[in-house]
Amino acid sequence: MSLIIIIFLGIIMIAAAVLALYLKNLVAAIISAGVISLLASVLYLFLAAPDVAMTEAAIGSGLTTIVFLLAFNKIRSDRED
Amino acid sequence: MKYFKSWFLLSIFLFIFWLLLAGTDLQELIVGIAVSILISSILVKNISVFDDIKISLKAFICTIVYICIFMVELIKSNFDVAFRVLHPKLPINPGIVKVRTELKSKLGRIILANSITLTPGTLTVEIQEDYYYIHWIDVTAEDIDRSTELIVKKFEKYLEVIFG
Amino acid sequence: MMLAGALITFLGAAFLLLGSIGLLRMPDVYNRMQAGTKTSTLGSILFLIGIAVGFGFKVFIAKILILILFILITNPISSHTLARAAHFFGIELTESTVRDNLKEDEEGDR
Amino acid sequence: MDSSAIAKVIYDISALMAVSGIVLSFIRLIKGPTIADRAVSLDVMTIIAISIIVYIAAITGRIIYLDVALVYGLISFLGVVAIARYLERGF
Amino acid sequence: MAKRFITLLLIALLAYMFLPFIVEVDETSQLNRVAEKYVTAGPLELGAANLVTAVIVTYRGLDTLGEIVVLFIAAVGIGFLLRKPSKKKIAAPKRSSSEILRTGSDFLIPLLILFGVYIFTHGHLTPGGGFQGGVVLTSAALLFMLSNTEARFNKQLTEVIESVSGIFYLIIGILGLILAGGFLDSRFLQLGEMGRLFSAGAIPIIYSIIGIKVGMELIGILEKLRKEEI
Amino acid sequence: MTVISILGFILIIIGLWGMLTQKNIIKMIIGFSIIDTGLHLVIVSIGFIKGRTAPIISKAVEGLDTGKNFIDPVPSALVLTAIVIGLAITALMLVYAVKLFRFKRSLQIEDFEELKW
Repeated sequence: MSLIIIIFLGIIMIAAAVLALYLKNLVAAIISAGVISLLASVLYLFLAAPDVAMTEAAIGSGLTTIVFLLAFNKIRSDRED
Repeated sequence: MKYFKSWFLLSIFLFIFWLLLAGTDLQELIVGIAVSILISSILVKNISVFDDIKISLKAFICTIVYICIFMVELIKSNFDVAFRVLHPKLPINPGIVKVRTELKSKLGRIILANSITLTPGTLTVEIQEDYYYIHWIDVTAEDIDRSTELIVKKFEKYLEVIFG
Repeated sequence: MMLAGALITFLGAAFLLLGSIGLLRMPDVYNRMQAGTKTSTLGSILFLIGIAVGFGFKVFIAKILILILFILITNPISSHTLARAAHFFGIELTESTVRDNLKEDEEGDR
Repeated sequence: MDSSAIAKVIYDISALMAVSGIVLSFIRLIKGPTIADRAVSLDVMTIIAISIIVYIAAITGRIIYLDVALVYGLISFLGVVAIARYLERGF
Repeated sequence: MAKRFITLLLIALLAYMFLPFIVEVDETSQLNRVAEKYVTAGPLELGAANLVTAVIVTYRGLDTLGEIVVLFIAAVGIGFLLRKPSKKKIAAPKRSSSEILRTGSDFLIPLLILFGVYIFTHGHLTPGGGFQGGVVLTSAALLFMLSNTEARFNKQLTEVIESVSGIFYLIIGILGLILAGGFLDSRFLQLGEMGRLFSAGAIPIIYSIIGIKVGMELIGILEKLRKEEI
Repeated sequence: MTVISILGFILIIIGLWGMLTQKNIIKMIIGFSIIDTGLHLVIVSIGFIKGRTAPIISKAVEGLDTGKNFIDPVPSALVLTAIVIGLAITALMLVYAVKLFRFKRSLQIEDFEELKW
């Protein structure tokens, strides 16, 4: 049962990784990269590592996305003047 | 003294939250009281949400009635979405309409907006002063009064009692 | 007891699945948001309550209450913020849209 | 077959349905013409993932896993709000 | 095209070289000796219910100290790179957040701070800890930033809190050296009853300090990245 | 679990491919973070032992022999700290990217030819 869930999530993660590299829009690529971390933190629970799952959920999917968006904001406001 | 009510309610709220998180061990209780009083003392000047709560029997009864109505509406909205999604023709007739509210308190307005978002076929898009702009999946009313009647009124009369 | 919990969970999972189907079928971002928000809120609440009922109500209920509270507060807020941003960003409504009072008002201001 | 075994099977089926919900919303993330569509799909995916985390906590019998679900729900809300504020130039 | 082909070849070679290590990881059914020692002796020696915390805070405490130093250096590096203002003077007007988000964040920020405190004080009992708790504190600050466009954090205050907690971390480490077995040894306080809040010696205190320090450092990084007039 | 370590390996390969072939600096940083995630998955899956549970003593595992029922805590601890460092490194790289953009008004790697040989 858990194996089926792991395989499903793994396929989505690989697709999200490819998508993150080949999407033209950078924000969309960031969202896609966030999905990888998001599902990785579910997988850590299957590996019996809840500490790592918590850290990955907090940092990998949340803060990394936000740091990327802050950098994009800087680039966007530079580009406009 | 001005902040006392807000401070007190915030502390109680945080402490209940801590109890749900940590359980009722004696050591947890001590730390929980200390932490919730500390946090509410630091933040009390910046947070004005808790001023609006009225404490009375009538408000309490209205809260319970409101929660029941909200639950029924939430379930109805889910079956509504299920019907629209599974219907082969996708019966939608969407549009953004404008409605008016009489609520003044901040907490009442946010609860009204969240309730509108979670009830059948409506989604709050923008708030400007007394007007809510609502995305409606099946526009049936023509003017502002009629849509206010249909979307807002069923919640507003209870929220008015609870928050004023 | 466990069977009752399982049935509640099943209902919740059905709503979650319906929400995803709605996400795929609806024609524009606002309608998708409607389908997604409502079903994911009620669906996840039912899913969690079903698990609490089936696997021991006393141990699970405290944290699950907090989770439900979080979901009920944050889910409508995030979808409202997103809808507002999408409208500001200029994402068009679908062709069958009847009217758009917000756009009219914003253009009236200018 | 007694009732608890049937219940276990129904729980498993529900988890599978939730996972297929994630797959379907991911298809919207692939197709989604605008960023807002993708953000909506991310939102739905995180809520379903919370449900799956709680399911894992239940079947392994470790209640402490629920803390992970709490952090998860909170931070994903922030991510969606950040994307929305970026779109409407609010940083 | 040739470049791309060479890259593909290189990666294929790499995959061929390293795949056996990944696939043929022998699925052991035994812990190795170090882990065995940590797992069996940890609860008795340190009284910590969460053994990952025991490894991070005490057994591998020096590694954690080094990691905090790396985080600090990264924050300093970011500050150094962003110190020069660009030529632009007037930032574009920002769109303010909606009323719902502002009220909702008023409601959520105390909850988030309390939740962060819960996570880093219960690091020895639940899968939380200083790093996760620090991130949750940061997320409370971030929600504040997202809902109030013109709000600024007091830079001096965050830096002072960060440095003070860093100094306290070192002091506790040295206390462990004097009163117990070694640097960052947590056993100079009572071990207490396992599973309750005041247990596991100094581990909750050390992890709380780490949590506050990490939170302030991350807030500093985000604040530096957000300022528009740099 | 072998499945997850293979998955992590595939993620590493995809990230490496992206870092080597993409022309946009931001895409390179995304490739780096994909490598990061894959590497962490591989390390944690090495510490996993089938049929064992998380190394946290609570009511569910009270009275059991810890040496026979817990997984290896060391990889979890290592990865936990590595994730935090990964965030700091990503932020540093992004700040460099912003600086490079200010310098050349471009994010494409072909435009930076000062150090080309």
